[in-house]
Amino acid sequence: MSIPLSWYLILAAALFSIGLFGVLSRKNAIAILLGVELMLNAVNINLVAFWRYLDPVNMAGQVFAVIVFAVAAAEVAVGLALIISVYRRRKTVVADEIDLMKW
Amino acid sequence: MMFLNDPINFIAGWMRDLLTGWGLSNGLTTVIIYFIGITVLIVFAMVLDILLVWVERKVVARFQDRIGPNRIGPFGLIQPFADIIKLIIKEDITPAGADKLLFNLGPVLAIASVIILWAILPLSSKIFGVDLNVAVLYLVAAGALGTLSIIVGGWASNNKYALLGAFRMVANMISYEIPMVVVLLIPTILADSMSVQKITQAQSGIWFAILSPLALIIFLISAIAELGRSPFDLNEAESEIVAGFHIEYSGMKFGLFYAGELLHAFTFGGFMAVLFFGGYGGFFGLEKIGFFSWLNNPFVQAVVFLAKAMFGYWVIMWIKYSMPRIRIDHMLAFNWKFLTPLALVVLVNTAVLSKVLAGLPNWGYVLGMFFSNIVIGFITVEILRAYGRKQRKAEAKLSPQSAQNQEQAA
Amino acid sequence: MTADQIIFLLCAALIIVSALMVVTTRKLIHAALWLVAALFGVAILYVILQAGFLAVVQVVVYIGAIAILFIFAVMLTRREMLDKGAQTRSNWWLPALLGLLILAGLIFLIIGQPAFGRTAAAMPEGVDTLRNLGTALVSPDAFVLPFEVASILLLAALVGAVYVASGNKE
Amino acid sequence: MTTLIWLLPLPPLLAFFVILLFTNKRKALSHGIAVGAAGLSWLGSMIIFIRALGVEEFGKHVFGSSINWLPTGSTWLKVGVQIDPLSAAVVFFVAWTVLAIFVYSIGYHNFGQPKGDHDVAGLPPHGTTITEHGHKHTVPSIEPMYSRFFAFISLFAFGMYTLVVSDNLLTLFVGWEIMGLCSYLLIGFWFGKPSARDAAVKAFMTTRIGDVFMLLGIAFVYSFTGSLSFSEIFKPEMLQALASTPAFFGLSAAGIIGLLLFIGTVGKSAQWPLHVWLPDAMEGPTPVSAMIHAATMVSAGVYMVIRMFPLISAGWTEGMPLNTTMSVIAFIGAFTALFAATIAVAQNDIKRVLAYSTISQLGFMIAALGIGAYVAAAFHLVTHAFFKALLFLGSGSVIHGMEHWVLHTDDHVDPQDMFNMGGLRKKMPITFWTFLIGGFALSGFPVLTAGFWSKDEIFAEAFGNGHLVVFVVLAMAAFLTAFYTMRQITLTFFGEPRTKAAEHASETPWTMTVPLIVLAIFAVGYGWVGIPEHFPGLGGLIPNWFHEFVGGTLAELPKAVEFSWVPLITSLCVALGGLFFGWLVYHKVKSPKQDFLQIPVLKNKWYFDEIYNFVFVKPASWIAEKFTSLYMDQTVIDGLLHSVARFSLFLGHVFRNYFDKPIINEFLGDGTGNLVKASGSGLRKIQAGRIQYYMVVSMVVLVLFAVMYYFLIGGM
Repeated sequence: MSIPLSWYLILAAALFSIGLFGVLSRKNAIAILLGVELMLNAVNINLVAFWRYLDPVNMAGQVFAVIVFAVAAAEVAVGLALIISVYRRRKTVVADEIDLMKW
Repeated sequence: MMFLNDPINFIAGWMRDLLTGWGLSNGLTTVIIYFIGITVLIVFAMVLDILLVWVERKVVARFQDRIGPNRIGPFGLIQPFADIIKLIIKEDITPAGADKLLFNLGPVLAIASVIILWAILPLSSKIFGVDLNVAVLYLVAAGALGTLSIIVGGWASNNKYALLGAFRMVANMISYEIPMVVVLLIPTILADSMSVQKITQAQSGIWFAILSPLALIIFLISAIAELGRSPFDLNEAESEIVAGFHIEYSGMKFGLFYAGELLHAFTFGGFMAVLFFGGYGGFFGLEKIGFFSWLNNPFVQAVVFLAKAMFGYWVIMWIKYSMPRIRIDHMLAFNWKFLTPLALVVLVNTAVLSKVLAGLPNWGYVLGMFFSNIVIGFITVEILRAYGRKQRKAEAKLSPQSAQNQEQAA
Repeated sequence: MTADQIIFLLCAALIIVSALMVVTTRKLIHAALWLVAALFGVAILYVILQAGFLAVVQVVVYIGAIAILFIFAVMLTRREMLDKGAQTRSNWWLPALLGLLILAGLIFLIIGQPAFGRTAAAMPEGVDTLRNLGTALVSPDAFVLPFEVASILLLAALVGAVYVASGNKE
Repeated sequence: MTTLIWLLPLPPLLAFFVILLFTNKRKALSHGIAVGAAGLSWLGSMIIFIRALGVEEFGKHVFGSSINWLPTGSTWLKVGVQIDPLSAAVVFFVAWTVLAIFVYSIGYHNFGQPKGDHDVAGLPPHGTTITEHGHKHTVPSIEPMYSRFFAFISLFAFGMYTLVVSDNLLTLFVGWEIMGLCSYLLIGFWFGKPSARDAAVKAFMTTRIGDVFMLLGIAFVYSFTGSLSFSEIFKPEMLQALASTPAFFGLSAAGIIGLLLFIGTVGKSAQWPLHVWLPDAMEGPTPVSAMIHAATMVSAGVYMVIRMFPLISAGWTEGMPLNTTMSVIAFIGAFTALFAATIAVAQNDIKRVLAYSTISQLGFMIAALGIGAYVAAAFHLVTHAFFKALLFLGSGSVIHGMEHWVLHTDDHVDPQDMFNMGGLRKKMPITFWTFLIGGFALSGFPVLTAGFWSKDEIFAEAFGNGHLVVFVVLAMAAFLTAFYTMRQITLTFFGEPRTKAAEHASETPWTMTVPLIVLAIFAVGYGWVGIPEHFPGLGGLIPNWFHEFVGGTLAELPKAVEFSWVPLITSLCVALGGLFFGWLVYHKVKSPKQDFLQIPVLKNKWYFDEIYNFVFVKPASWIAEKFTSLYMDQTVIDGLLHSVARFSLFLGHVFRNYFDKPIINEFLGDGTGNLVKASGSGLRKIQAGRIQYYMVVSMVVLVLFAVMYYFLIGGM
């Protein structure tokens, strides 16, 4: 295992930033969720990398990764359901056009 | 006789000596050997696949009271090669408005999702790709890829029938994955491991099929559903959606789908053998007797394994060619209202009993497991019967005409 | 530059490229598939990190469930097959700037910490990580509570999703 | 293991709450939950029992664990669970009988039948008229309060399990009281019937009398030993101290405590003089509540006193003359046994006969305990539970079968009167055979049945330790037992049907017959685990497991009494003789007039109800009406309440006019409202309604903060 820990962290950071860019810049709500997925995976990479590099006997890192999986699944399910029902009512999935909450 | 006892390592060692002798670096050698191994495995699988085409055609012929391919070569053994040549030289059409990239990606994923399964298939105690400690989950993961392939292919063809077929197939696969996963946990519990090797060795005494027949049945059903073969072949219901997700595919692309399905079926037969019929072993302790020690030879084991897998494949074919296709809502209802709860019940039962009966002697353990399954099965049947009776009553109330029919029938 | 470093860099490149494609490509369905590719790369990373279980679960959950969900959603929320027109908002430079800023800051911090230069110790002998993970997930003096909470969360999400997405209300 | 013991009582409790709160309308679901819970507890009990069998010297190292519950000064009041041989044996039959009841009651309450035409909650179902193949007739209808019934028996099962597994007097008492409540609820289940109401109140009150004394006893124990857990109390030195400490009436502390606790048993197990409630308890839904009161709850009383035996017998060793407490116990037990038997011979109601026989059998156990025959008492407790449960369920099945015709045509023969039955042998074969087995077990039919072995052991102990009086009385009681049992069987099953109802009786559904069969198996088989070694022929074929096992509970294993022919001959004679006479007398009796035993004094149970009514009930009600109601309530308390009410009215007026209106409403209320309105209209501008706009802003802020933090705080 001759890979420095920092490589993983930098990769994760890059993935995170890309995801953030996607979240902030895409028009389509589904694409925004895609960005969120990327960010979550960045987090997971960090968790697992730290688990492996710092304390491979104590499983905390992996456990949290698993829980992140669960959260991601739930988030996607509900998010997509919302998007679909919004699409049913308003015939659009562009985030900026969904602004009923504005003043 | 090193070769006969441990062929893989024998050849690998020989090659390592050869390549390092040529002055290649050690790491590079490893990589090369791995690639060669993978290639050999894939080639073996695909050749087997070709034979499977022949087997399928022969068996279906028998089921339908025909003879089947018998012109080309002995017993028509050359027939499948002819088929392949035909498929290759056919025109390869890509429909207008289709998404080229994905359209080509679909078949590749379809065959790949099967091939990667062979990485963990233990042909014998010595001949196997890799012994993962999460092999059972790996099986499910590969299934996920299969789902992906179908939806990609179906969507990219830009054809409503294809899309419908894909949707159905995905609904089918995703819902039947659940009882599949649940039931896969039962061998895991019984063998106390997820590695197929350990599961196989755990059955050297007694097959899990005997410890938990219900699990076997559920696994078989959900496996057929995963394969999308009849009676669950709604993805290609000719009568409703012309050919389902591969309607637009022609030539070898279709061939890949077809081959993938056959190989998938055979692979699932193999996994059924591994998980429930003791895989390459499971001679009920026979091999421990000195006289039968040749049963431990890896080649014998491989033959035994292939035979068992072929049996599973044959059972799947048997069901396919003797069952009518069922309606989509029935299929989903069957899964969610019946199969999944039953699988959970069996799982809980196995978990509890394997702890409770742990103290007992072996025969007590086996009998307890077996009869608990029998009891559960019986109760299930009773529940089903009561349910059916209620339904018939309801129908009778609805229409006196049908009521009379009932009485005449009864 | 050893073998595993090469593998790591390859799959890092795969991840980054496909991630970029996810956020930039026009065809949403391709974006979803690029996401699958990126997640697959992450799964490979897990394998390199000797977390085989997580790798498999990554494939099952993300590629088997989440990606499929995305593809379904994409298919359900459109009239024509391929998206036309710009998929990014008019002021996309601001998010880009933000992303670069954050990336730069993080890299700056990571480089700044010499502790992060370390390489991993070899896996201690006889540690069955899979078994450890299992016990850690369900043993009361470890993580059984978060685990259960997560399961409840999933259930709630399931019910909520079904309710929200089922069209035939009111 | 101990966790399992802790969990044992829980499923029924959960079932109780779930049924009561959620599934009240869903009948199938309710009984599903209840039976499921009972099944879980059953499973747990079986596991525990099997584990217990596995342990060597189980009496020495029992399963048990306890937790601190209440801090009492420096020490803690501990509550806990414990399974020792005795409770293991008890939990075994409790699990079986409870499960049997649950399944049985599904069939008994006519599950699956349509709703009644004019059924009302609180009355037994009247049946419903349906039309089949053209012509209409009446079939039994489902119990209107079906779910509630299952909730009640679930709670009951919880009480019983708690009582059995508890390792201290406190939780034991808790379970005890829960069961008291449940018996009240179940006896008064059909609260529409005045008789049921009265019976419920009567049972509650009567048992309360016993319980008060028992509570006194418990308090006494605690004040003496500073602990309530059995293991603490039964320490030899503790017992020594208790036995040596003199208390009032020239009794030792142990004696007083034993006596007080025993009075609790007298109430719970319906011993004379507190036996009056049990026969009336038959008002409950036949026979399930009856069976509960007969097979399970009353056993709790005996179980308690057996459990406390080391305390009661403190300072007494085998062979010594009995100490006061034990002789009292022996006297009451023996007397009750005979006394109840005499009443039972004159009853015509099939269930009342069983009720009185229960009383008398309990008397047997109490008497056995009184003469120190610890194991014999426990043995008879278990066997009796099985065959008495069997008998009650059987009688219920008979009644159920009879009711068909009663519903069918509106001629109202009493379906419980044995003189309306007869010849049911052919109509209801399963019920008949199981009932026969149960009856023979009850009357101690030799060698085959369980009842024979347990009774024989009691006789042997009584004779062998030279308590001849007890021996003779019990022998007479046993004779009567066999007699009335045979009378019952003959009247019910043999001969010709005496009414149309009996002619048209039909076998009951499988939910009712299956429990019968299971219990019948136990009623025969359970006796064989307790065959004494020296028994001629059979002895030693099967090791006397029960004696070893349960005897192990005590400090030193009680030595088995040496074999003697006299008790054996006696028990043979009384059993066979009683059976024979019963048949001889009754096989041609057609109506009550030919029954020479219909003596008023016996029929009216020695006028005990009348006496109690005159001595206690009348004065109590007089005080209640005249003094409490008229004077205390209406004058003193009501006056007080009214004045309080007036005062609070005045107070409210003051607050409203001088505080609420001016300060709260005008100042706080409207003022805040205006403020919020103003600020809101100011701030609304920044709400664009676009997520990504929000996200961008928040990210910018985040980055700014991070940078600030790094350079200002983190940096230095």
